[in-house]
Amino acid sequence: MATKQQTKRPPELTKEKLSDIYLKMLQTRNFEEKVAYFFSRGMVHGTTHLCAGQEASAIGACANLDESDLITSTHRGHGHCIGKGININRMMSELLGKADGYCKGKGGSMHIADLTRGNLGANGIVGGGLPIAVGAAMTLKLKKKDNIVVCFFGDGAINEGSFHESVNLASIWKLPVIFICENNQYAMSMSAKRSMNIDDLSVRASSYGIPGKTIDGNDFLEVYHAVKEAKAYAKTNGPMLLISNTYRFKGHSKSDANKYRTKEEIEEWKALDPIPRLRAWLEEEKILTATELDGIEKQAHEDIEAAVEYASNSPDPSVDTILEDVYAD
Amino acid sequence: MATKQQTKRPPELTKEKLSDIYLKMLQTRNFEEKVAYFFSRGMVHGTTHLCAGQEASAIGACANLDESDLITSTHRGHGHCIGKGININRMMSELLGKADGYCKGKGGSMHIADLTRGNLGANGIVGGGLPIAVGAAMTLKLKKKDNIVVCFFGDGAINEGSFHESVNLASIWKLPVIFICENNQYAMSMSAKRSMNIDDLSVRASSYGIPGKTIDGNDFLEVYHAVKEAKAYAKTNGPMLLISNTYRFKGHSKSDANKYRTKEEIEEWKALDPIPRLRAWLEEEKILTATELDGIEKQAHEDIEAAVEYASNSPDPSVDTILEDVYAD
Amino acid sequence: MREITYAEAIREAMTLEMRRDPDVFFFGEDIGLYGGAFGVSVGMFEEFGEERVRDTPISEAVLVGAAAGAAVTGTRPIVEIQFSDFITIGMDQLVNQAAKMRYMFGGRAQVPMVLRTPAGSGTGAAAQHSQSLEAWYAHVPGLKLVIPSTPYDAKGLLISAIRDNNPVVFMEQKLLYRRKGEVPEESYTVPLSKSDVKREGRDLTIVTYGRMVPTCIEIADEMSAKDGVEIEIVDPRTLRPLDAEPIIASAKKTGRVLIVHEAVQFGGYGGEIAAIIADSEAFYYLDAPIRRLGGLDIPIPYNPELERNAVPTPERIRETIQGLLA
Amino acid sequence: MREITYAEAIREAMTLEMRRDPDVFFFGEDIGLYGGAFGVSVGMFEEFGEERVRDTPISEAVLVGAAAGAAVTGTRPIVEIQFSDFITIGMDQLVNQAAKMRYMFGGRAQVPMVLRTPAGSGTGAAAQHSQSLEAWYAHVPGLKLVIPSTPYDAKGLLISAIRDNNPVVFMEQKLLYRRKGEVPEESYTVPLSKSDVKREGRDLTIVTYGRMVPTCIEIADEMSAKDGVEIEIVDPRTLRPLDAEPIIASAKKTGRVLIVHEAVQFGGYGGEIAAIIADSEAFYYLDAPIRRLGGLDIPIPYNPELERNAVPTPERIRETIQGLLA
Ligand SMILES: Cc1ncc(C[n+]2csc(CCOP(=O)(O)OP(=O)(O)O)c2C)c(N)n1
Ligand SMILES: Cc1ncc(C[n+]2csc(CCOP(=O)(O)OP(=O)(O)O)c2C)c(N)n1
Ligand SMILES: [Mg+2]
Ligand SMILES: [Mg+2]
Repeated sequence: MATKQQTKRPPELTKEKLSDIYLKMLQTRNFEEKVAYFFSRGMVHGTTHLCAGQEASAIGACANLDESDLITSTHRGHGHCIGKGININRMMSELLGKADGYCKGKGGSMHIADLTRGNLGANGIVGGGLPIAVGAAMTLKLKKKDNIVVCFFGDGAINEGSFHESVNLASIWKLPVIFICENNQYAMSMSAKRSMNIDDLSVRASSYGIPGKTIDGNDFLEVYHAVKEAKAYAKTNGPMLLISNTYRFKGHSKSDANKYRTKEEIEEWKALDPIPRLRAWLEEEKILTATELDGIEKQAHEDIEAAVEYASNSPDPSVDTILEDVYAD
Repeated sequence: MATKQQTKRPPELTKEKLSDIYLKMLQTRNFEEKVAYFFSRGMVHGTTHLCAGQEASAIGACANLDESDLITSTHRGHGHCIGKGININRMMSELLGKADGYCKGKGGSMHIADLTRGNLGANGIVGGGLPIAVGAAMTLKLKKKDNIVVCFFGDGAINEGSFHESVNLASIWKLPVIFICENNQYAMSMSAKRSMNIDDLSVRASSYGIPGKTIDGNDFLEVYHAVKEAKAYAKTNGPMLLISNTYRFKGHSKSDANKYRTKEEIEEWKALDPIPRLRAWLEEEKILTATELDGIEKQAHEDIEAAVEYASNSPDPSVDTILEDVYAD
Repeated sequence: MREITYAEAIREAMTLEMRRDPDVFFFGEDIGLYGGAFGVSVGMFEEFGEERVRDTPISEAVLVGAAAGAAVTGTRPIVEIQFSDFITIGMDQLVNQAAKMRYMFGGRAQVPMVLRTPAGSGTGAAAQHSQSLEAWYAHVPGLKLVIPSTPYDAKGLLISAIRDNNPVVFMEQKLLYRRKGEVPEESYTVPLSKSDVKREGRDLTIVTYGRMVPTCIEIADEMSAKDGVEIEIVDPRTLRPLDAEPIIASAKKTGRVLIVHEAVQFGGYGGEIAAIIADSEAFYYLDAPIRRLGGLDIPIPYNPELERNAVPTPERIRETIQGLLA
Repeated sequence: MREITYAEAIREAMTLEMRRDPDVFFFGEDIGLYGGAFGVSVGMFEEFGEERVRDTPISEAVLVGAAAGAAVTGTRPIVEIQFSDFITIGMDQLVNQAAKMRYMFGGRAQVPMVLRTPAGSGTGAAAQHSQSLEAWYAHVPGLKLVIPSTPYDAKGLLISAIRDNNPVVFMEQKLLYRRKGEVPEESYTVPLSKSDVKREGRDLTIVTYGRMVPTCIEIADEMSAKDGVEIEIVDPRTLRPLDAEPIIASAKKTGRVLIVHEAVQFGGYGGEIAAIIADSEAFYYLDAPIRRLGGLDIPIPYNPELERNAVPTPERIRETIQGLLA
């Protein structure tokens, strides 16, 4: 159980920035614990997909992005949202289907988007976000903007035709997209091992003549560095494929008996939990003291409590709004 | 302009077999010349896609197949049909939309199929045949048949999502499919160079952990050998990807000003015409004499004339049959 | 008689046919050990093994097309698409390949496949997981389209669908999966393309299918008890090819027609039913305009109260009936 | 006034908008140097260059989705799908993404894209290249759907579509591409969602669109000259959201309605029109059943004579009119 996080710390990762990153990872974890609780109590209908265990991948990637950079996310997108700077109160409100939610209660867990901050939305369709990311990069190119698109998807999505078409198109047009496959080893009950005849998914980059790289997605610094490099690369050379190896601690969705994986496997990965790993590094490197770290943990906890409070006080959307928002004027 | 055909001649390629192969290549060429003539005179409506220049690829691959092996073909499928042993009279009838055509005049050029001989059909949808080939191989597997499926498609089709999904599925189930990409350098007006960021398309095999190989598709013997090997491989190990490099001499379809390629390029490839190359080799190797070869050429010519005669005498389908053949009982 | 759920009835149909016919096999996402997203296939992997119950990658285009390819070469595949919304990814293979092969090939092929898929809203899964797009498939010659409304029908229709020699889209209703009904243990068929009068009545005809059938029956029973109104309910069950006669006959008998479905009303299947009635002999017997009640003209929203209101509610159905009878 | 073809009118609309608005750009298969499979975009690559007129690989799923992604981030893409049959490959992106983004995101996004695509039979291209699947798109909230029937409408509607802030499916009619009509040189718009009475009449209403409009007008003119029958022809032009009022008004006026389209009749758009009329005030004014004439219940066959008969022929339209008037 290596704490590899010893990689060099770049200057822009100031204490403030790292505090914020650690806070966001914790917010994500705490947010989802609340959500899981709500679902288990039947306080929310529908389903949700938790990214607990994958926070370093989401937050580490997004830590490289400006507000005007863009992301497309997935059904397992809470970390991406928080990484991209979403307002947690309104995110929680959306999960609870409230009027103050990002989508006024119309989207829910699988469709949270925040276009004002470059978050083009979660997606209920596996592989559905990739073509959208490519199109967003076309806008950047046409408008000569110096930004990039980060396109998140899973090891399940990598077998959809949309992956192939999207990466190929981005490759020939040299579009500034970083394709990040968060390989949490399973697509619902189907393991990456069973669904593909390859071990290292980054070989798929070679089909498009673009660089591919596999990284430890539970190591915040490794993710951060890889995306930093990829960002610089993408702006001038076009797309890149990153495989971020990680693991989801929870079941696929709220109804999952976890029959397809062993307790041992889950425990092994829990030992690689990115949150304590980041904390350990921050302490070892003396970037933050134990007290400061405790403070951030408390803060994260309070932020989520506040979000719950906010969301609980938010009204349900009026049924009168049901027909609105289909067409733009 | 090498005549590479010097490769060793395997014992099963008897004089008779090679005569038949040469005949089929010529039949294909002559067949299409007739078809082109009919279309240019407006004697046939619709459009057609000629494979002139690609005969070695089609016939060379099919020369390895038994009647109980299966193929899926494309919009540019005349060579595949003839290679798979179709009745040319009924094929010509179908092109002319006649009642004796394979599809009773309902399918036309883009939909000729002959299920009795393992030809699962041309396809009007680029990339449309790949999933069907995979399904056909599932049947072989379930029924424990010792056959294979050869799936033809183009360098345009290789960018469709269906390529990716199909090859991946075949790879994990080790299905006996040979995926043959006939890379004639263009997808309509889009060159393979512009549509992909890679030079050698066979690298795409690595995305699925299967072997890939690029061959000179205008060299009959090279095609023959490669598919022979692939067939043996596929039966025990699963799919393989072959890239058969070739060229279409004619425009994409009947209406094509050929603006996107140069006369020089076309001439260069015409110098690599697979038919004279095969003839030269057959003569050099003293397998067939010039007189015998001339005889085969004459035969091919007569066969096509006979097919035209047959098709011309075939009645148009009665309009009363229009509602038939939608549903099976 | 024994009661089992709609989901169990579907599983039983598949299981019985797989025992009977070695050419029947089954594949889809998470249908094996996991038992399917809705638990429909629990235990089948254990019984039939991985050759005949195959988990697949997430690749809907090849799933649908491979079913067609397997079917046209002599087997009888059942492919499950985890939510009917995802058929969109395999749409070319379903509509341009599976549905048309036979005709394009001049009748010299058959494609005996079943595409099973859950449809509908009501589970809080929002716009991309809740659609009812049956109208699309109903419009495609070469496809058959079945939507069962009871466990009994589900079992018998699915057995018929598996034995049928054509591509059958079998749309299951999520909200009915846990609903119980009487189902014989043995194998039996309910014929395709045979509409079923689910309730007899003289005052008004409701044409409806799928999950709206039990809802409409309840309302009809209630109104019968309360107001003495007798509503006839006709369930086409097979939406393509449609058995229109019983619908027209009922419209003639009652003179008042209401068509109910969950799918978006505009462009929905109800339009076809209304059009058939309006162009039939029944036209001359109508005492009122033909009324439709379908989903609102919106994607399905997430919030439960919005979601409930996006499709015909019992209250709206009742009101519309009263309006028609007034 | 100057006459140009339907194809030229479409090119002119794109060209004018691209000159006017740098955010408009255009991509698709073979639309560049080749000028598009039907020559619609000849010369545009030369004028606008490869940044704004982009040839793509054959990858319909990403084409449709990229248009949505570009649109939602602030540009106005026009994507061409070479034949409308191939939208099936990009169906998820069109229906689950482009159409629903705005609603799913609570109105906080807009997707101003146009998907241009040729539809219909009559070119000898058989089952996979000849469909008329407009009924599908008409059923999807969030999409707009336009089918122009004249060069004038084509230009004005396309300009409106490009300026519209929603995803618009713009189905062009292959058989009209070479047809000429009067078209002003300058830029103008024809508003979306405004049905057009293409011919006035008192005896019977034909509701039709696309390539069937000129055919029906010819028949109407002929019958007017020969039998003094005056047929009114209403062309919805925008099939979603539909402007139903003029259709209902016409039905009220004439009391007899025929709906004509090339698409397969069963489950076709005509069902919606019939249903709307049958549930409107016009119901009380009808003197005859509402008749529909759509394509036969088959895929489009190859043989030219079969192909011609697969869709409403002038003969069958005439007969049906006579039947309705009898
Ligand atoms: C097109 C499509 N197919 C299937 C599903 C059902 N589904 C939702 S998530 C999921 C697994 C996705 O796996 P992966 O891409 O690895 O993401 P993860 O859930 O592991 O984060 C499946 C099968 C879907 N939503 N969309
Ligand atoms: C899905 C789909 N997209 C586009 C087309 C139109 N089209 C027909 S053939 C063709 C080019 C195909 O290129 P390739 O696969 O290389 O085959 P080739 O024509 O070179 O033999 C195109 C674009 C089609 N038939 N189907
Ligand atoms: Mg995964
Ligand atoms: Mg090619």
